[in-house]
Amino acid sequence: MTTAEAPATSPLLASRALHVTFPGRRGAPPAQAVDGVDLELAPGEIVALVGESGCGKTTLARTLLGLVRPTSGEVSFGGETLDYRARALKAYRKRVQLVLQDPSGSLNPRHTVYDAVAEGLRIHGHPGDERAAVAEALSRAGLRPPERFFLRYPHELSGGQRQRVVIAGALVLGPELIVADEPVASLDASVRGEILALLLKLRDELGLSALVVTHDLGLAWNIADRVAVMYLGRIVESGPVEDVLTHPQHPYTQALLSVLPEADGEPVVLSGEPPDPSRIPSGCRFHARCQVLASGRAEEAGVADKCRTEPLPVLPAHADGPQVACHWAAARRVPRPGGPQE
Amino acid sequence: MTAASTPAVVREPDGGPVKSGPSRGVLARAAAGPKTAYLLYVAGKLGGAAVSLLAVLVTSFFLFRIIPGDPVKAMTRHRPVSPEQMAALRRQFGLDSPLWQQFTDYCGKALTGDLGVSYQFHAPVSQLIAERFPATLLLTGVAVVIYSALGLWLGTRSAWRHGQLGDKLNTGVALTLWSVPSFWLGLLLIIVFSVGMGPIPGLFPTGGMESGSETGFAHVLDVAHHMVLPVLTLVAVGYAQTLLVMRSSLLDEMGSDYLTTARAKGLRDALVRRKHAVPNALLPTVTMVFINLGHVAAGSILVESVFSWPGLGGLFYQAIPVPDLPLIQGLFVVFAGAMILMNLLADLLYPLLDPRVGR
Amino acid sequence: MTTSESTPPPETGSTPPPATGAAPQGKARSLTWERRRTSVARFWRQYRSHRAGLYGLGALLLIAAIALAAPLLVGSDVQNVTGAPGKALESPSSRFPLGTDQYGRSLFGLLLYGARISLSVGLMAAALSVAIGTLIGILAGHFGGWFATVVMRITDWFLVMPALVLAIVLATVLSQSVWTVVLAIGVTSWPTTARLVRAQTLAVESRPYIERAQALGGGHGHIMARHVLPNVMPLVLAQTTLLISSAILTEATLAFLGLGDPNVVSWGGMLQEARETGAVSSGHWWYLAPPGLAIAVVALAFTLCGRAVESVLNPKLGTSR
Amino acid sequence: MHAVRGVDLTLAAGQKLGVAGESGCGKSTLALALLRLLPASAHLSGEILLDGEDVLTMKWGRLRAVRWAGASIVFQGAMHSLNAVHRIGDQIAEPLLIHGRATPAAARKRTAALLEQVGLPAARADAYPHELSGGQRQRVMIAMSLACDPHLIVADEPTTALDVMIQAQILRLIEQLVADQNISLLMISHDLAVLADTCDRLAVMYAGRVVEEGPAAAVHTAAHHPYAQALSAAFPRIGDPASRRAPRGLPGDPPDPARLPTGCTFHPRCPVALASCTQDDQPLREAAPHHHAACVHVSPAIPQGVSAP
Repeated sequence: MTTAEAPATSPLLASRALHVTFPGRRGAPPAQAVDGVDLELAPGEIVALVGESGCGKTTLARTLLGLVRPTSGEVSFGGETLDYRARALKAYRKRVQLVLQDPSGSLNPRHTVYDAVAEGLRIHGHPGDERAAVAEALSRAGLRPPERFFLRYPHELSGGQRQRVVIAGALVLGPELIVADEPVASLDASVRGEILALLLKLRDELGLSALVVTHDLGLAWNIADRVAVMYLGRIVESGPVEDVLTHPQHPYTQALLSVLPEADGEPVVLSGEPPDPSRIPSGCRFHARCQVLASGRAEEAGVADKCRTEPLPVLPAHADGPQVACHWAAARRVPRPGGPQE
Repeated sequence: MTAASTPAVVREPDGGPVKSGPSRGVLARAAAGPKTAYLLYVAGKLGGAAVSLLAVLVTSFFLFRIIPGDPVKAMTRHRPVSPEQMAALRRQFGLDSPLWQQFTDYCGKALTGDLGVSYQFHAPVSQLIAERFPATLLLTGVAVVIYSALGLWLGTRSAWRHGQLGDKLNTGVALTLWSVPSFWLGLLLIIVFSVGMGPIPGLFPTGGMESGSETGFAHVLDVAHHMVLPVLTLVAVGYAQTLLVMRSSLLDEMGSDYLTTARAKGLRDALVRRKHAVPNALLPTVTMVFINLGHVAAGSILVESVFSWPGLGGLFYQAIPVPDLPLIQGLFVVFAGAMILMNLLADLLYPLLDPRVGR
Repeated sequence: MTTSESTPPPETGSTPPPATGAAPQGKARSLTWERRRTSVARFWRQYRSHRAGLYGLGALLLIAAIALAAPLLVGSDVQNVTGAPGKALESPSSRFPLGTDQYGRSLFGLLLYGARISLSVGLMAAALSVAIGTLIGILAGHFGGWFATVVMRITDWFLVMPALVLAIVLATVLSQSVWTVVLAIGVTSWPTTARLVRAQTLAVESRPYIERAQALGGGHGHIMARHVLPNVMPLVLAQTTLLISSAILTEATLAFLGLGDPNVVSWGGMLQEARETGAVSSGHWWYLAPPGLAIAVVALAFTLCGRAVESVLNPKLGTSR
Repeated sequence: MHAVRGVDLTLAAGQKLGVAGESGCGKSTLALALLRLLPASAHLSGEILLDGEDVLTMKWGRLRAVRWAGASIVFQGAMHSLNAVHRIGDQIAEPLLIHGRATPAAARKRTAALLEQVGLPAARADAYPHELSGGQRQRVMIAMSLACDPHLIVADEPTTALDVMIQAQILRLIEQLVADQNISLLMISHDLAVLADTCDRLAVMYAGRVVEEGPAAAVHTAAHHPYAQALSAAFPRIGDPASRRAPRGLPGDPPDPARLPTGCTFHPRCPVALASCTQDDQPLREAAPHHHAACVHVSPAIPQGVSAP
């Protein structure tokens, strides 16, 4: 498994104590979209970043891409801290690519497939044969024969084909990492698997790393090596997919998994809306919606006060096993000597 | 799964004992918000209008004192004037003091309603404007009411019968009339209906606002008689814009999902249109009606001059050939002020019509 | 359902094979040309289905031809006041189809010459106005922040200025020439374009492909030139055609108010002279009717073309047909 | 263009039927057709029996009476399906007043009760749609659909675009309400797993036609039609080693309704297509008791005119 060898190599992408704050509108308090995130991505690794809308996962992805400047903390790529001067940023963007959710929106309706794929080459000044590079990227993305697609406009393609064009446009620059924001959320179910298979294939063939931002835990199960669950600007649980998704420790992850249609047992439906990043509760940020605290199990474990008052530390970026930011999970783990941590 | 065996704690839909903070926040904001939010919005719009008014004063100063170089020369360019007379004029208009002082004087006076003295009429500009204002208000007010109503009605019909012959005819006629210069249409109407042409006798007076002899109700009828042709001209040229805006905004609304909801609820088509589609489509049109109101004062310059209507437009027309710069300047400020006022009214009205705005 | 997308594919679906055949040597340039040719052809195919737009275009071509050929059709000395061929204010006759003016010049000849000034002032003023509006709109839409606030504040303030009054004032305080008229119309009519272009720019900038272009490393110039401009061009094109017709009307108005260039003949100027020579009270409709009709026809023709262009390029605007 | 081509579905009173399918398969057209809400240019044939009455041949007056009172619809995208400039209370009360079910005062009371029933405070009746969150708006849509006590609720993608947790809340709410009031439910979604979890029976649509229909669990876990199989494999079961690092999909794209393939419309994407599939369209055949699939590989339990290619 890729995760096992990850600590040996240095991380490709890393963030340290990353914070992103957006000013509040009309006198509202500022929104802390990303509130302290340490994250690492090894070369060739696929990490899924999972959370509800408004949890800051998209902002985190944008920050890692250099599209948003962090309020504090830093992003580093290949061991070097990200430099926000125009020239350095442009060079960075040759190595890291973005794939967005809505393939019909991420292609300019007035550009042909050829133009869309060649755009990156033109921005960065491609010395070689542009046509050949475009053709190769298109066939890598599964659009064969590529020449047949050159003069098509996005509206003449199906959703799956459009997403392949977007992926080809990212591949053409020979990146090391792809950040994909909900890459299959707006695709038809039967097409979804094909696009995910393509991401896996690219990892196997090109050693491409990927950070996949999604609300879909099934997607993480389908392709990711590691998963990080985000809640209100923090990663609350992370680790290998098998561990986190089959033995979730954090009540939030447990709740997310329990409401999936196929899940066994009684679903834990959290009430209310996903909370507002401009009012992060004190103590554990999840405590107001936490089913463990509400049912009194946290009280039994003697951590209820801690849950309400004591903030949790930022989870370390990379470790062998699963990580969880929860007082209750920590308290439960202590009596068990054979636990994976501590 | 560890949580699987325990019962679900927080169940919907009964609201649940654990209500999260933010949704309470939303409730609180919605309950206490609107009044203060609207007041803030009003304050913002008032401030904006004040800034615009100041900007108009700056512009008018800039236009009339600086661009022409020497305003007195510009004013007297069609007549032989001796250097002494010019010097006297300069003194009269305060052009011999430093520029910034002229500016502060001008603004100060303008804000107290003193817009200078007309070169041509030897009377205060503000007095001339006050005398002529009611006539313009009457003419343009009637015209705007008629053409807005006509435009809205025809626009709604057109959109509802989109693509049919009636719609094509409707928009075709409106576009044609829109392309016609108003002054020309006015002159033609005078030839045909006032001077009389062929079998058509002169039905309407050629110009002016009243014959001067009638009193009481007869006077009202007389003024109405004088108004027919100028109002007809303004309406003919002006209703197209309202029609087109109403038509396209209703067409936009017609594809909306909430209309499908309304039909699914069992509303008859006429009610769907009247209760849902038209009110929503009216929103952008309302702004336009107000902006038209602002525009029409200035837009009546030509029609008033063609029909010798004793309003502001006619006054402006008289000032142009001289050119009577203080009068033109004063009218410019008044016309721009009317625009600002109407925009302000539209802005203040809009949030009352559309709950999404200004909260 | 896919009804909205069902029209284009059959047409273009058939084009790619010849395209690849035409560019076997791998030239990106030939691909570009191929693409442009097909999109112009597609535009024309769709434009053709708008009957009113075709009438407008036909009328414009005819009027443009007349304007260009005016010296050939009626001789180049029609405008000359001295040595005019007829007597003052003659009624229509076989020699003077529309009679003569107060100097004895042929009104028919003047009418043909008037097309030149009307069209050229309309085109130039609209071009100036659209250029200013587009530039300001794109910059304000793209950069945002305090820059946009200031620029849009200025635009709003121009928007509340009564444009006709401002144009009249400019034409009054500046020297009387064709250029003054162009300038007066141009600088008073741009704010609408600026607002429209800014709104469109904001709409384009919120699309994910802009973020994709940023992530690809594209800078401000790249995004404005390659993404925003092509997407606002349809709007700008339609707006230009519509603005030309209003510029022509404004030009006529200024000339009618005696603020035009006194040395050239224009339709508005003819109307002014007709009025001053008492054509109204004496019922000389042949002096009065043709210039106004000409203005209306040209303005209508441009409006029809503009609406047709708009509904081809921007079918969602709801003005179709 | 045929958006829906020969669909036969039956829904017993109090039952919950799920219709699954991808974009363009005709499932939303079906929902609108039920109450004749399609644009005038659409042509409908066949019959739609609602409580035994044919909706397609009804007079307008009767149709309007049946709309909402007989069957109501919960649309997807509540933001656009609610009128942005009317208060939600008025919108909920509107069908009550239209159908003469209540006086204005009674309608207000009923609106408050409905809001409470879907888990919103009654005071929210004064709110405008934009002041609510996505989940709350969907609750309003549900409250509205209950207003006239319909026998049938059609829910067209009621949870699309909602977060997982909100989706779960809304699904729970719908399930509970239809169970409490014995309302029939026709739920339309692209998500087979969600439908299987909520409904009693499931129909899978492809290219305007039902290709498989049967008990929900059976269609979800033991589908007969290769398309239905692919659709259920597209949503992996977490913990199932077979789907770990093995996303499954189908090659190609859903067909354009204007240009459908010949024969069985699924044959270009079908992994088990036979040569005959390019010519012969397959009718629904019984694959198991109360379970039908339209595939050549389904051997009919009762032989009924097997065509030899």
